[in-house]
Amino acid sequence: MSNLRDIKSRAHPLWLAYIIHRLSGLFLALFLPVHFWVLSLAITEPASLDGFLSMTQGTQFKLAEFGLVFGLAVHMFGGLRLMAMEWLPWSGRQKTWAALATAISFFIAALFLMKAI
Amino acid sequence: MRISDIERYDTDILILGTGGAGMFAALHAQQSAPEGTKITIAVKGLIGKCGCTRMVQGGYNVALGGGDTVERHFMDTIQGGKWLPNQDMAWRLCEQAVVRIRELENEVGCFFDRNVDGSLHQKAFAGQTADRTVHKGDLTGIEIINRLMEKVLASGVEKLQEHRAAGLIPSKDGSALAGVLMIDMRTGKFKLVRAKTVLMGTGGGPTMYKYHTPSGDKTMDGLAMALRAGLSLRDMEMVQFHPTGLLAGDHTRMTGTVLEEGLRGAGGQLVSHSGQRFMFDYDDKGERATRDVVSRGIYAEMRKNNNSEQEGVFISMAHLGPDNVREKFKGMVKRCEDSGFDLAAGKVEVVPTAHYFMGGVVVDVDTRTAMEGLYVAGEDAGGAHGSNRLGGNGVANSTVYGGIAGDTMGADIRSMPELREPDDEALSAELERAIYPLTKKPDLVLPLRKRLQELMWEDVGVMRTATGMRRGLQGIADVSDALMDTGVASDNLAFNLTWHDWLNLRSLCDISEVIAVAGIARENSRGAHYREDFPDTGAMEDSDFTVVRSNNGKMEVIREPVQFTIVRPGETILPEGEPETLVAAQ
Amino acid sequence: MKNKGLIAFVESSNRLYRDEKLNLAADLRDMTKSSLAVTIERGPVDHRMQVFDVPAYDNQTVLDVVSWVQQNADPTLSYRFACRVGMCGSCAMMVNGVPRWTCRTHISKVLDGNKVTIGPLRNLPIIKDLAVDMDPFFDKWVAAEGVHHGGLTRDDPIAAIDETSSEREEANAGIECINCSVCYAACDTVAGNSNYLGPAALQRAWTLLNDSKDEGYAAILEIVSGSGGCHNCHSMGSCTAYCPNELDPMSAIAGLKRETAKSFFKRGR
Amino acid sequence: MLSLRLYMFQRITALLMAPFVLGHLAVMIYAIQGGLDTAEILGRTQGSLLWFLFYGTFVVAVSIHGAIGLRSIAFEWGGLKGIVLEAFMWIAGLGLFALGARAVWTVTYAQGIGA
Ligand SMILES: Cc1cc2nc3c(=O)[nH]c(=O)nc-3n(C[C@H](O)[C@H](O)[C@H](O)COP(=O)(O)OP(=O)(O)OC[C@H]3O[C@@H](n4cnc5c(N)ncnc54)[C@H](O)[C@@H]3O)c2cc1C
Ligand code: HEM
Ligand code: SF4
Ligand code: F3S
Ligand code: FES
Repeated sequence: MSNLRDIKSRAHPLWLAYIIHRLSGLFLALFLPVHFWVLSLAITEPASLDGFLSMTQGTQFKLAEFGLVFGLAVHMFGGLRLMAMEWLPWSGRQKTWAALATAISFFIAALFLMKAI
Repeated sequence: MRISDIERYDTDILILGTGGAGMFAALHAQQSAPEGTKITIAVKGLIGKCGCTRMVQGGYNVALGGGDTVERHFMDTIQGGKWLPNQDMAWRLCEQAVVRIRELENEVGCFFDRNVDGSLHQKAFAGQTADRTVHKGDLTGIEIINRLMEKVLASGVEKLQEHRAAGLIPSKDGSALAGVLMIDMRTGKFKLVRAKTVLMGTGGGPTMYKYHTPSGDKTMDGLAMALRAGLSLRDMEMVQFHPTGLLAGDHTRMTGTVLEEGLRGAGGQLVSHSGQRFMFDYDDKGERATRDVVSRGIYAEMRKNNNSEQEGVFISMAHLGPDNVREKFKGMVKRCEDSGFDLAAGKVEVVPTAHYFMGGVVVDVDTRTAMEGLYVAGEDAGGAHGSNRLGGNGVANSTVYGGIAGDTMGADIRSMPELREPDDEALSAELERAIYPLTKKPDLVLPLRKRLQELMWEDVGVMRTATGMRRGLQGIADVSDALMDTGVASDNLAFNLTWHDWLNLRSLCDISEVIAVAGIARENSRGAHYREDFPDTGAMEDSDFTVVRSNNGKMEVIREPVQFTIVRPGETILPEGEPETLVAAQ
Repeated sequence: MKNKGLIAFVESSNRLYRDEKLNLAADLRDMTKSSLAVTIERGPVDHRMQVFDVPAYDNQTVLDVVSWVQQNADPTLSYRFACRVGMCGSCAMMVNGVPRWTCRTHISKVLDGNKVTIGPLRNLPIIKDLAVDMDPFFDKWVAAEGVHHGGLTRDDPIAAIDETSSEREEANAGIECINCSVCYAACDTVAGNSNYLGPAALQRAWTLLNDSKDEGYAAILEIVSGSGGCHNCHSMGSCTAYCPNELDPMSAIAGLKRETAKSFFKRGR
Repeated sequence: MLSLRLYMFQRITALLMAPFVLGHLAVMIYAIQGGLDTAEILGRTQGSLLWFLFYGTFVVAVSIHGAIGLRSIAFEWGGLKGIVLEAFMWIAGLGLFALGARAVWTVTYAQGIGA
């Protein structure tokens, strides 16, 4: 409890970028097996995949998918940002990178959501 | 608590303190001692993170050519010390500094600022006749001590951190030093560390003054221990005041800390409370006069202003352009800002502040003392600076003589096959002394320290008189008595700072008395010691220095004539036709 | 210049201590403009939070507040300091959950109303109360080859070095580290990974890697590529964000990552 | 407890995945218009060597990348150490790979052969 408060008091933009990247990575790693499993249904039980996919038309699943794509985008741009920071000669613009990465991923996710609806 | 409860710890070489002196002693002892010698470094704080060497700002004096010579450095040191220095020590200091600076750069790994051509950059402190001071920005000490600290940590010497040396314990027959009684501050337990040789590098530190610059761990413990062990202390009246210490009230530890010399060098002005510049009333060089002169100027000005709300004077930089000041003195501006002052655009209240202690244990040029097995180097040792230390000679002194001590101990230890048996009586006396406050009714220690600091500042400070110092002596005795009635709760001695505050104050009282006694004995004004009742310097050819010894708790002062072994007053060792100064006039 | 106020203060605090009150009584509070509610974490045995009422002053640092408590209210309170001006790096503590040098932190900067919470530095073993054991920090400093590897001796001339060269500038960037451990306490990677050498030690390694006088290139690269090395760093940047000297260990570590990545391709891992 | 080698693998696979992720996202955005169904997915991918290589490499990369990433988290947040930690990484990696490979096989060649 007091730990959480301490974390909050120490948080800063780069740290947020780090925690978002980590949580999105974790989320992806946990989601991927599910995703793979669903795909495999495509052959073994096509009907249930269809059933599953039609279920995904619900708004809840829309939101979940939004989350997934958002996560993937966030994680990817976060990761690219990180590698740029580490490997490209230092520019001191790390915060801009972080902000940019989040902005672009938001953009992609929003695009996805708009198209989907 | 009995002496049988004291934990025992044996080593061959023991080093007290991790300033320039202690660290160099450890490294050199390792190089010079026979294979298998156990070397232990014990310190009141953490290795390298306490003491004043780390706080060195300006830099390190060393003659490295370009017109400058060891002879010139030597002459400046003697003249700066007003002919009181031990000339052989001063010579060795100047000569060895040349080697030590190469050692620092090449072996220890320090990096000092460079000229455009890649050679070492050197500048001139007040009182020098050549650009001589090697530096790393204005954080020279951090560079020196960090690099030394790494070397020592990696060297495999044994560490006793947060161990306080509490007393020197002679051998049974009294002929030599057997070891040092220490307190493991983290646990509060006692430890007797026996060693064949002990270097004392605890760094003096005149922190018995209301305003002082040294780090908080320095409280004259070493000199107080030496005094009790019967050793002679010289030049004990010589306390250097830095003119510009921050004045921020007596409830903050920031008060007294140094605002750097360079501020005045760059054109900073000192103004009184009425807004008047005053330094030209005291000296032609104005704010750029030497430390002692400016300190006295400020002190005199403060005395004129009888307002207890407004004690100090102000240093004002704004006329040089705030942005310019901000850029040139970034660290200083930030430090002032952190404590709520605007150095760049406003003005900051300052006072003279006790900075360095020229006095110390009488040693020979190899750091040996009158007591076999005990060696002293750095600020604890007297002699090299005489009545006044040149800016930049302090760290040169501690690193040069620390190294010499290490070499000497490493050599001497070959003829010392055995550890010595401690004198139990002395041991139990030192133990008693250290646990004394635990037997008394607990009370606050701080008010007593403040009282001592106040009276030392008033009566044994920047300007002195016989009456003042006598009053001071009485005051010291009163504080001392009150301290003996003040106890410290004994229920938890682990990391008990209050107990150590008590012990610190004990050392400070003891040495304060010596300062006053020596000050009364010197009836002239030399360097840092200024007698309003004897403003004359006295004849240089008849120079003598004070030596104080404790005889069963009674102070004995004698005066010994300075031996002019290398140069006599009025003469010089510089070749004929050498210009008086190589520093371009500002 | 005798200070009557001081003596009065001293006497009153003497009396208060005899009353053995932790929460200082009203008469002391009346003497000052206001007071601070200071919560201090005590430990490690009998771990607890303790609240002290401390008089507020104009120029007061966090260290002054802690000192006041020890000197006036609870003589057993343990903490560490030495230089009191931001040079020695021994006074760092957690202030409201943030690691800071306390001697250079004005209390007004951290007050929340009149409250502040002070604890021992994170990620290091607590000795007592606010004093931590800094040995692990320094052990890692040395383990990271944070020590000069010299080829020259005291008999050699001092090397001529161009201060404006890019390597020297890179080396200079981290040289003013005071080893205060603030970055070490700020870093969550250190918190979760006791092997990790940490930002300060790695920054020192990077400095040496760029120091033309240092001959430890291979040894440094080896150790920073190892299991506690620079690759553990997630560039969370707390080190850089909280370093009181405005140093940038994160970039130094990034430098190490670049250098090791290059060597990975060059030497085929 | 990342050493240089794991670090490099993690970064190289990450770089490799970047174009795949972009490609995958593009396809998703395109495909999701008008809803998803099995036939549509399969129709696009079945028997296609290109898609097999695309998703196959993706899966290999993601297994390595994800396993190393999970290892860091398990170590720093979960306190796993030593062999347990190594085992965890391998299980995560192989698990990801097995599931991924099956899915890729399913949507590309398995159907073609089976039909
Ligand atoms: C703010 C400041 C700026 C300075 N600037 C300069 C400068 O620019 N140039 C220059 O030449 N000089 C300068 N000096 C002076 C210089 O710092 C000293 O002359 C020199 O560093 C002293 O070195 P030392 O090794 O004798 O003592 P220190 O470096 O002070 O070390 C003393 C050591 O002994 C330890 N110790 C103390 N008591 C005990 C005990 N009872 N038991 C165990 N250990 C103990 C301390 O903790 C410390 O580790 C400056 C001093 C100060 C305070
Ligand atoms: C193009 C796509 C991706 C890029 C560029 C990328 C990049 C990165 C990078 C650079 C790291 C190292 C972070 C660090 O050391 O702090 C990382 C960590 C991680 N990645 Fe990815 N990644 C991508 C896709 C994925 C995918 C699809 C997964 C799902 C399995 C994933 C899971 C993880 C995990 C779990 C971590 C560990 C997070 C951490 O240590 O904080 N990544 N990623
Ligand atoms: S890098 Fe900064 S925060 Fe870290 S130890 Fe050095 S000075 Fe302190
Ligand atoms: S906070 Fe820690 S994770 Fe890296 S960038 Fe600094 S070392
Ligand atoms: S006391 Fe030295 S840095 Fe704070």
